[in-house]
Amino acid sequence: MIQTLLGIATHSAALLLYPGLAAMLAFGLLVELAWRRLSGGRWDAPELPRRRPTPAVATVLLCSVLASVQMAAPFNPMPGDERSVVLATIGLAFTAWAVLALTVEFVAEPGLLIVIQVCWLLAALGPAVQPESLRPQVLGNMLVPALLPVKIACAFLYVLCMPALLRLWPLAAPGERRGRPRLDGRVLTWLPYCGLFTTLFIPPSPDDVAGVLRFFGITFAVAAVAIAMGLLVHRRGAAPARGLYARAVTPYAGLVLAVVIATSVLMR
Amino acid sequence: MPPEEIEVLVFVAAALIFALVLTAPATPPRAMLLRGGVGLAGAAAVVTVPTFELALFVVLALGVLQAYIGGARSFALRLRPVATAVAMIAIALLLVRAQGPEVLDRLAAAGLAAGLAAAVGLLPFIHVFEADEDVASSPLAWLGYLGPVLAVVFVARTQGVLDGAAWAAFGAILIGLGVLNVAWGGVAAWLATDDAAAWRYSFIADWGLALCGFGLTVADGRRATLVVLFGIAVCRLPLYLVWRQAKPQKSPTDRPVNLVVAAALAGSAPFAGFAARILLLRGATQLFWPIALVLALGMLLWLPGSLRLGRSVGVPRGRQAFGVAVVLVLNAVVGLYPLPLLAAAHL
Amino acid sequence: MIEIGAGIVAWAGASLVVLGDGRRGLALGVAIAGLGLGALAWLDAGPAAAAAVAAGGMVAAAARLLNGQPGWRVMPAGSTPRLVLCVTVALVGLWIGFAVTTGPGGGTRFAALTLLVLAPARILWSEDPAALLTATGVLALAMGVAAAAGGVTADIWAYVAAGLLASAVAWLPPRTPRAA
Amino acid sequence: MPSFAVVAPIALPLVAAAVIAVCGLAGLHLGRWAAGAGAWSAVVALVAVWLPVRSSLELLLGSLGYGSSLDLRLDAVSFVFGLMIATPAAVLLTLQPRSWQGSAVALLGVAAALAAVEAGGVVLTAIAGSTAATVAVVSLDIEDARAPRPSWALLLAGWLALTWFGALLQVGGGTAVYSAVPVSTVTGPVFVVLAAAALLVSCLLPWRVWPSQLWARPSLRAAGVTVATLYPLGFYILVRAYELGAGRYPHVAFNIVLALAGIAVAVAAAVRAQAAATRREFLGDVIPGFGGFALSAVALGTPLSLVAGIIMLVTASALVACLALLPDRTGIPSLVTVAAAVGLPPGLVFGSRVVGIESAFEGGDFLGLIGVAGAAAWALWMVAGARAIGLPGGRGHPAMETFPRVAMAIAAATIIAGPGLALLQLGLANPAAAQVMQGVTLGGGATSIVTTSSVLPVVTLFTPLVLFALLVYVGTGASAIHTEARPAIFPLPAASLRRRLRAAVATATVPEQYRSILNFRGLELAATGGRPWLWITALVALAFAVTR
Repeated sequence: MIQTLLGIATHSAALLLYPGLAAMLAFGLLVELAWRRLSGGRWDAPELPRRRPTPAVATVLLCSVLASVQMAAPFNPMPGDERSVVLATIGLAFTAWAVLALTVEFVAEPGLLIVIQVCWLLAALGPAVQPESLRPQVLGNMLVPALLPVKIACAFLYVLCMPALLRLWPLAAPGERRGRPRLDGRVLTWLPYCGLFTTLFIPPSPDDVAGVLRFFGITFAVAAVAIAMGLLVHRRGAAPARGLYARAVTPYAGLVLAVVIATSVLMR
Repeated sequence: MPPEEIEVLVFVAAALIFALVLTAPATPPRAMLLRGGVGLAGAAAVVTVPTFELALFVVLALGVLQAYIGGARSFALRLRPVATAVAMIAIALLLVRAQGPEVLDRLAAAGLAAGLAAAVGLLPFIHVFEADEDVASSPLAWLGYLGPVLAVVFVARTQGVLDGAAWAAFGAILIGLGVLNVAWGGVAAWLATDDAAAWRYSFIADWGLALCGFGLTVADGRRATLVVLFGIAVCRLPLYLVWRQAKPQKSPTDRPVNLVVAAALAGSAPFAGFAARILLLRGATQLFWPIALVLALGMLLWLPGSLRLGRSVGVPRGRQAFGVAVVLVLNAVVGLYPLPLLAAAHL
Repeated sequence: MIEIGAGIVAWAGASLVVLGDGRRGLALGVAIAGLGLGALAWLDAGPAAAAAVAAGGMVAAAARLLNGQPGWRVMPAGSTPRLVLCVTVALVGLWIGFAVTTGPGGGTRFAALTLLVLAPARILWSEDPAALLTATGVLALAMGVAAAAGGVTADIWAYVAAGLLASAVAWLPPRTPRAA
Repeated sequence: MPSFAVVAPIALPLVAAAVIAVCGLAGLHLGRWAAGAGAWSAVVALVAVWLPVRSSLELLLGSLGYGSSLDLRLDAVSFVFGLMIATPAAVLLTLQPRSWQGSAVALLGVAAALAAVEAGGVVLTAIAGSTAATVAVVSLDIEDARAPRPSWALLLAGWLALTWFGALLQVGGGTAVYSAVPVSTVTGPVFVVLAAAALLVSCLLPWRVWPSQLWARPSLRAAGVTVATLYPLGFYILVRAYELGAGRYPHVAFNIVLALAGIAVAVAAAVRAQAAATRREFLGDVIPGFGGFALSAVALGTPLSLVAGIIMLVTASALVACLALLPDRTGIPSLVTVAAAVGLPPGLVFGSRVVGIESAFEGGDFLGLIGVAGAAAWALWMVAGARAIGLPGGRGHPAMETFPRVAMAIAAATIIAGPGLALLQLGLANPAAAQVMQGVTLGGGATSIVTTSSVLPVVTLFTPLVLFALLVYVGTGASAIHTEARPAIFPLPAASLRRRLRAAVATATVPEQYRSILNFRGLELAATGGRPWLWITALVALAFAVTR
């Protein structure tokens, strides 16, 4: 019983503080400000929601927190054998759609977005097919030469999908075009998306200060890459972005799937 | 007398009692009792006479008498099928008993199977049917009343006269005819223009299963046939008689009783038809599994026609309602627990 | 030789039933068939069987003389197919009865086969109740004799049943169809 | 516990049905409470008979006459499936008013379905299941003859296929009793018949069939009970198939094909759901979606996946009652129901689907790809669910048969009970999996679910998450949700094809030169005309056939 209560306390800490809610907010605000500065040329703080938070934001919060604690962040109070890449990916998958519950105006190109999300799921879960392990840190630590093609292919696909999933692309929904941009659920998803990439594709960092710096350094770098890609597609405009995701990313995802299957065949 | 034949005789006797007690037919009860009684006596004679030939004489006499009752069809039309059936069987018996090449036995098997089909009125020897004809003088008298007894007796006697190879050929022909009747009867009961024809085709479809059961030549086949014949005599025929009462209503009804009647006619669980289907599938699987596949597909053809026939019964009242309830309960009991029926027939 | 002759007589009688439409023709046909079959029954099962069959034929003939279309009407216009049928059936019957099948009783086999084909043929192609009932009587007599074909000694009851049935059906007055 | 007690869960609803029918005929309508009592008595009997012994209890009476004995058995599998069937039916019969005929027939259906899962052999299951199907069709037609109902032929096809499978076992192995069938009898070809039967019985097909069509009926009284009693039976057959094969299917290909079929069903349901015009249309595809995920999990063939599949089915059975009681109105009950249906964390649906996907990855070989496909299908459901929250309610149902508070309570319970996932696994699913998989059990106890590569700490992780969720959602307002007609995320891919096919079939005609051959009316006239030439030809054909 005591063990269970201790476990609940530990998991609560992970969920609410680190690498959960508090860490998510800190990381997310920094990255979000950077994104706004670079994309909109403003440093001013985004307008905070006036009314009570909507169920959509609450859902994003809940699911992001669940995904966040699955990361192989140093000093993560959640034991390593209790983490699961499936929990992380499914949790994050919810965050992309919560806002659709409010009105269709808040989601741009939902048909294309679902295709991209499926590609992202392949990128996040593909590396787990052959090793038959679901621990994120184990997948990150997997440096078997035969598995490297899968990891590299999936990592690249993951990065390609991030701008769309984080809505950094120029395809703005009608609701977003009106008025001053508000602080929305994206702030909460920067850390889970970027941190999950670091967890899945980079060997885990040790539980020390250097490890913390390494983990968050890489995670900020991933965010920077996502922002850079977002800026790139912004400059090119909506039509090329749509073309990129419809005609380039999707076929590439098919190629990644083929690589995953081929690797499984070769390593049987 | 073989217990199986006596049991089938009891089935048709039960059908006659049902007709007399629980329906109010157009024909006077006395005339019905006379005609039904003569038919029952003839069926009993077919069961009791010692030789196949004497059974044929009885059948021919019954055929002449039925043709003589009169009705919408001409005397010739009513006499032809029975005379043809009796002649085919007589020629077949002649060929079996004559010394000669083995092919004669096979031809005899074909003649016996064709004679059986012609006597009962099954495809391809189907009798001419007039919708408004009285049951006693219509082909239904052979399909639902005399047919079950004739079939059981003829097949039992045939087994006594044919040798191994010819008996196998006889079984194969019966299965072929059975599948033909299942398919044709099932589809025609669904698509027939008038309800009377649909009812006739539904009898033919049931007979298709019975022929398959006979043709399987394994114990489960005979068991299945017995249950199918029970269904024909104690379910389909009584419900057909109820429909003849309901005909004036003309409008199909969608009451629960209509669906339950449809389920009973379709051989859906828990009614006797489902037990028969289980036994048929068992027998077919023992013999040659693709037959079971064909039969299983054929068994699906019952539903559309049965729904139509169930609705055509209308909403029975008074004696008829009680009769329908008795029929349904009897069929449900036999469907769930057919062992006593089979044990009584030593099957 | 007697057996073959009796068989041919029976066939001739049945052929007359097939070819004739009048009451006299039909009566003569059933009588001849009865005599031929009676002779065969004598050879196969003794005098009692012969008497039963012959009597059946005679009674049927007598009954037929009382009703049906008047006159002989043997081979009326358009009866060529019937004639061809009779001849063909006879030839095929001879072939099966004496060549295909073996053993004693060839005449009986021939007679039974031909009559069991000709009588139903008459029933299938006729609408006249008198002709139908006469053909039914011939069919019954043939069935009785067929019981002894193949050298199997049939019990007397088959012959008795044949005679009774043949004589009984002949007395049935014709019925016309009516609505139920 | 006397072995005769296994009859109680079947007999009690039957007795209740008889009493209701007799009183009804006498003009006395006992009302919903009598029907509810009949159904709850079955639930209580199941629990009372199973809990004290928690091992297989069997009643073997004499032979029935078709190679099977009256063999009733209550084991872990019968118990869990019995609860799945009887509990939602009991809830619906207790709350929804219905005529005495409707109540009596519904109780007959419950009894027949319970007999199907308590039957000791395949043939007996087929008879009882087919009876349940017949009763369901009658029940639906009593309520509304013009409303959509299952195709009787489709239902019967499934049960006939199972009957044939039983016959194959009896002929090949001498018995069709689940616990006694020789493993060698269940060969690949024989298993194909079983799989086809299971898929047809529950209509696990990737297009719109009765499990979704029934929810479009004007009244959901008979529909709810029908789905509750019939839908689990196909899964029951697939679970029992492991017992027949000593813990596995004859070949791993069957696991893969059936798992893929499950994903196909889930994806097809999601594709329909994301294009739904009303929330009721969306909710109508929820149960088929659950069925797809459950089929995929049950078919994967590992103890973990089987446990996940059984928990998914248990949750689905709870949602059946919820969907039948939910009014087609916008509001918190609808919101909570949709959230529960799409598997919002940390609910039972979420937990069981996560375990199911994890078991696919740990199943080895390419099964991990099925896990990826499962995750993708789930993502589709997320889209459909989010869209459905703001859809118009639908045509609406009679107010007297809807109970929004009860529906919301059931839906909320499936979410809040997430931390109890391990307890469900320990108490219900694990014993059932052990029953059919040669005693293989999972560890983890009542606090966590242990998989091969990781541990899902359901109590310690989900409990704070539930508290956190309550805290967060209490502070939110639903006013921002716009109820509006929403376009489909993407058009139904099969819709145009189906339209084209229908048009092609409707315009199909027999070519002029063949009409004389395919003149069915003429064929019938020729066959029924009693023409001598036809008879002679048929006779010659038969003679020719036998001399070949």
